[in-house]
Amino acid sequence: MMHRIRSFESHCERLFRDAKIDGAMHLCAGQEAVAVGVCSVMTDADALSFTYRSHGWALARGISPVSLFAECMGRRSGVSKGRGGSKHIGDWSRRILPSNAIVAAGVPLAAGVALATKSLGEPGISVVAFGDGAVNQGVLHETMTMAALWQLPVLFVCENNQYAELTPTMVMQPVARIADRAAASGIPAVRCDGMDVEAVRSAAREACARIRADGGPVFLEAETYRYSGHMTGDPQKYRTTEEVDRWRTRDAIARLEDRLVEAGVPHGALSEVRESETTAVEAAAIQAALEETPEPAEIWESAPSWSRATR
Amino acid sequence: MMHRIRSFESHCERLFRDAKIDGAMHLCAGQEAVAVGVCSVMTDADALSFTYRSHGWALARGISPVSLFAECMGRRSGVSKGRGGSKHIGDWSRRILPSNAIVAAGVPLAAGVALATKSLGEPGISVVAFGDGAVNQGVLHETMTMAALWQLPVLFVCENNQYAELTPTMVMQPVARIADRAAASGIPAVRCDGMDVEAVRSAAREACARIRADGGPVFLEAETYRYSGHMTGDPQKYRTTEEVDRWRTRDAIARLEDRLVEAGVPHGALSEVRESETTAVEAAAIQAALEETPEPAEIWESAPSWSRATR
Amino acid sequence: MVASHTIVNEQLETVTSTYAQALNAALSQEMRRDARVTLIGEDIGIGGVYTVTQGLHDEFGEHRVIDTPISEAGFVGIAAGAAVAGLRPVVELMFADFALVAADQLLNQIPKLQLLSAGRYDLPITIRTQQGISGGGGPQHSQSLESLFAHVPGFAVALPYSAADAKGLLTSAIRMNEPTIVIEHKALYFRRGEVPVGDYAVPFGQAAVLRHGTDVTLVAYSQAVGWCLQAAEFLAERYGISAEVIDLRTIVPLDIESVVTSVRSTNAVVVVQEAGGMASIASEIIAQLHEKCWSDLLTPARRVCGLDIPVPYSRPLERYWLPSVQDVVDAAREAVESK
Amino acid sequence: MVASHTIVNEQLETVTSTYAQALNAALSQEMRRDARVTLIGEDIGIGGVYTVTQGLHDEFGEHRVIDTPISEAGFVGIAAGAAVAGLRPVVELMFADFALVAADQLLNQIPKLQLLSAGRYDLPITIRTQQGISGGGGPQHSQSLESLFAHVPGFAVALPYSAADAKGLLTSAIRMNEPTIVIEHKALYFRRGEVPVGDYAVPFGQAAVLRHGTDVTLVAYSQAVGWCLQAAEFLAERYGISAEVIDLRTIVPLDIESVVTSVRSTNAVVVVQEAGGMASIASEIIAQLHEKCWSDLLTPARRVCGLDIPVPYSRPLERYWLPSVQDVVDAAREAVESK
Ligand SMILES: Cc1ncc(C[n+]2csc(CCOP(=O)(O)OP(=O)(O)O)c2C)c(N)n1
Ligand SMILES: Cc1ncc(C[n+]2csc(CCOP(=O)(O)OP(=O)(O)O)c2C)c(N)n1
Ligand SMILES: [Mg+2]
Ligand SMILES: [Mg+2]
Repeated sequence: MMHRIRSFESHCERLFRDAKIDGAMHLCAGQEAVAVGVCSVMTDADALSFTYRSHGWALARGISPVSLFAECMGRRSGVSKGRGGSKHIGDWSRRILPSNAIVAAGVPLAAGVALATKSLGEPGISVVAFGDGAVNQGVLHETMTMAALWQLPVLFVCENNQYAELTPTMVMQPVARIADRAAASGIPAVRCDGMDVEAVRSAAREACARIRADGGPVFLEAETYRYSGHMTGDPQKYRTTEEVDRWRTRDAIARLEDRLVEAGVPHGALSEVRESETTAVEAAAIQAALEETPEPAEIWESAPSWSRATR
Repeated sequence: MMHRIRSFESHCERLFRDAKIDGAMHLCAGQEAVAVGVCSVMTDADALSFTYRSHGWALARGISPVSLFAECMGRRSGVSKGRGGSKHIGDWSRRILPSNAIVAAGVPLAAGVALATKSLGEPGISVVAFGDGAVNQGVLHETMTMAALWQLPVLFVCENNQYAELTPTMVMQPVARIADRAAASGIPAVRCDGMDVEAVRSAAREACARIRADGGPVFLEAETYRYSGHMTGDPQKYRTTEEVDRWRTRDAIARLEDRLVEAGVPHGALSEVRESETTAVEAAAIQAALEETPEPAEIWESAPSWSRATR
Repeated sequence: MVASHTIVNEQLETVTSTYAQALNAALSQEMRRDARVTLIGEDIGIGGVYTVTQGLHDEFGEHRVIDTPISEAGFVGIAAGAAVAGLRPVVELMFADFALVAADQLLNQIPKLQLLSAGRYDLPITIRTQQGISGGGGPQHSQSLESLFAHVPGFAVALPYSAADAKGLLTSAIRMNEPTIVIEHKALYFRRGEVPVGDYAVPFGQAAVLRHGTDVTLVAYSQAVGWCLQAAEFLAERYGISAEVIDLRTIVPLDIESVVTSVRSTNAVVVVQEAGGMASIASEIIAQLHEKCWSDLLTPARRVCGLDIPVPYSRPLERYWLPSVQDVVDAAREAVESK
Repeated sequence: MVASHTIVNEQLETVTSTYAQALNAALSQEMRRDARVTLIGEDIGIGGVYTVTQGLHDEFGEHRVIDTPISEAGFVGIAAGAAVAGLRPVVELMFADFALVAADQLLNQIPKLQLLSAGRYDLPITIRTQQGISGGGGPQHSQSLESLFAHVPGFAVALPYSAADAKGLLTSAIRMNEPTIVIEHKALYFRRGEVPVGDYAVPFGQAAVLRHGTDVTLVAYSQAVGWCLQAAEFLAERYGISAEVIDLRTIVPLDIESVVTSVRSTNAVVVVQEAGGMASIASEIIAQLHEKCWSDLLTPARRVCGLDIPVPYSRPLERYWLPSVQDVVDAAREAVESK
């Protein structure tokens, strides 16, 4: 799965360069372990919400590469019928809310799903991923307060990828550890190595178990790193290539492969996985490019019935 | 001063009943020690911002009872020329920002004054008072973060009067002590007995000294109680008269008087103060009622030059 | 205040109740009818500042009547998420002014959530709030903000004037599967009217002709309807001018056809609203009539609006800020005389 | 894109530069001129997402170019407080859509702060933001929100089209003692034009006639001006229709007189805006012309606007959402032909 994401992202870069994908695209290469680790402990009843940096979470939660590519290319067969693009990936049939392009705004939405779940006596928790930069947005603080007061089953996942857009995370944090800020809402917090899929998985497993048992929220901070720029086209003047290379030595995919090899998995099996994912992603990109774009008149489909169809 | 406020508030209740004062009025009887204690350690260079529960702070910071009454009655000679009324008391000649009727919205404004003060190399700190309910508003969290990051000279004063409107404070707090929430922004926090003017004064003195020395913000929580309803007309179904009476036994004015008597101040001197304040407030109310209301055309005075003077 | 002229189906049994009671009846009936209807807001458990939610906490408990902290952005967002996942939340924003604290959720999120769903979910969220001037509220508790919700597309927007419509429109709003906002008026809460008992839904997008007339059409919604009815009375008695009064009831959808029909016969129109005129619903109505009644209007459409400056506190200023019945009368006379 | 027709005083020395560079020049000049001018916003130290603040952090340091956390409500409020206390803050909101996160400060606070000051302080705060569609932004990064700032009174609102106006209007905004908002357009940042060097201020409230014509008036602001200029070119070449093009430049104050003057001679008008039409500036302009040009208009004023639904991502849908040059041409022809 991490391969699938990595390979998806490198394809996206290419497609964007070729102007097959519009708007701004926010890639997550480097951060794969967080989405994959967390999703690996989620059940079908659980809901998920994430941000414009959407591809990793979308794939990890089972959206197919072809419908994701199709969405990024604005095709009718895209997972949101081309309405949202890369920034707005959702699929409610999998209990995935449309991802949000307003920093932190998806957090209350996810908590609302948890409220409904709880109210309706349904099983399932809500997982909401957001960045380190989102922690300074007031609405996150408000939502954490209500999640704690109402004991909502929410896993708050902070992907601390060291930067909020062009600004280093810690320049904008008044305390040494983001996870410590959860105490202000009385929410238990844990941290994990977001460059290690097993570490994420075990932290998430424990957190989810706690939520399912007690009902109340847990905050999980995963330390990770994005290898690409904030978005396509970012000249990355705010960091050195040495820094990026240093983080690459902790690469989650490489580490997992090393561990698997140590555990006796043959090299061949690993490269087979890698190749099959790459091939599948390639095929998906090609297929998506063949899909149709929507007709202009379809614009009214997703509009409320009363919308006036005139300028 | 506490007498002045107490007497002002009881006058207000009367005037409101007599329909001399419009809109909703939020009285602070019971909470006098907080405003008086804090203001007693402020210098002329310091700025102040508070809320719709404005009278105590306004009087404690030197606004005259007559111009405050006049404002509440919508007179031209009111401290804001009748534009704001009881909820919006300010006087920039004393570095008092207009008080705010949107919960917590005055907090960033006050921090902004601190930013300007610091940027311009002027002396002075900003003091901002808000209620316990305001602590759940995201913008407070945002402002505290920036005040910490930028080391702004701000004293955050949380008047915890046990209720946010009709809701008991602690029902809406996810942690046992409000002051503990400041740690999420790395801001040092202290608590004090807001029913004891000397306790408030000494806590505020220490906090201000620290701000003046280090430059950075401090959070002060004062535990207090309002004797009146949230606003004029509140039937107070959410609490018992026994509860109010219990808090009245801790009355700040009575306690100060007891202490003064113990310290040898003659009873007569105390009742003289009390009477003279009561008389002065009474006279102020009478005078304010005689002042003129603005003429309709004056509405354009406070509007930007480009405002169109037509409907 | 003149008597309510709302035309309620003669067959329906009615009861005299206040606007607030009518809203309360809509809420309690809908909550009984559908267990997913859940109220969310500040101080609503104890009945709300304007008593609209009185008794509901006792009847339905704290899981159906959820008191929130003072965190408008947060709880509006939570309600929206809950609507996606199967609740039918009715959110109370105590004052419309506070909607601005939650504007990101109200204007960036809720209106876009269905577009982004690719049709996979309904979004049955209703926002209830109240606005306008009732005396001394000052600039942060007196605003009329309906035009914002009309300009940014996404909400169906109702502004009931009569107690019956308060009940009927709120009922419809709660039953709709798209985001709705019902903007009440603080000066109307304790006004009485005849309200149908039992199930009563007024569809969105249908204006009501509250008074028939032949010389000029007065168009309004919310509290301004009252001014128009008073003005019509006065115009008839004093000047022998016959004014037709139209209560739009909802501004999204906007039943411009009913207005056009009326203007076709009166050939003159005055649009009345409490909000300032600039880039508002009144501007929109006139812009539409300009085109649709090009040859029917024998004199320019007039508008009577609040001033385009913040609402001051002091009574004489506030009164001057507000449009008055006299302003409506003057505009109508001018229109009729210049036909 | 047609060449810029902005009429810049012939005497001024000019330089060819982009809209973004012109804004940058205004900022740096004003910062040199007045030490109280202070920039506040996200990622502005490194130059801003659209390069408008490039080089300013190096020249003026971190106390004049203040990078903020992602806390729009907080830092807009802080800037407003700083404006009361003597700074002249220029706030960058990276996208106009994010203004909604700070709407309480922008619409409840800043516009009311002077009313409440009883004249005791100025409020020299400038908000800079950018809006509109430039391809694939999706529903939360493509909105045009100027009508909100026009409807809720308090800000002077500029939407420059030409690079010269970008410099001149931003300069004026910074020098004004009341709240101003300069709404840039993301599709214009890298468009070039002739920009006066040195001190250059364009007053608010003065529209510019960018092209003279006799058959129909095209009124617009921001990027829509470009569509009008292209349409005018096309109308002339293809249909022999002579269109006058007016760039309003600011919508508050609104220079309706210039439009009226033009319509008095053309007798036909098309109002063009990227935002959806409902309760918008376009509605306002038409409502005002309806009255002020009652006997001058020989055919109804037309409007060409965005659609009243959220902006979808997919290119064909987005393109359909946007008004096009062809739409302007069609509306103008229709107007001229039905005179
Ligand atoms: C309310 C709001 N403010 C600003 C932005 C612009 N913006 C987009 S992403 C981003 C940085 C977010 O950083 P972080 O939360 O760390 O997430 P990351 O991009 O690192 O995944 C910013 C400032 C936005 N989209 N929404
Ligand atoms: C944003 C906003 N939400 C709600 C209100 C309505 N309201 C006015 S006062 C108040 C309670 C505030 O409680 P607290 O902060 O404890 O201050 P107190 O009134 O106790 O002094 C509420 C909810 C408001 N004015 N602004
Ligand atoms: Mg980040
Ligand atoms: Mg309180």
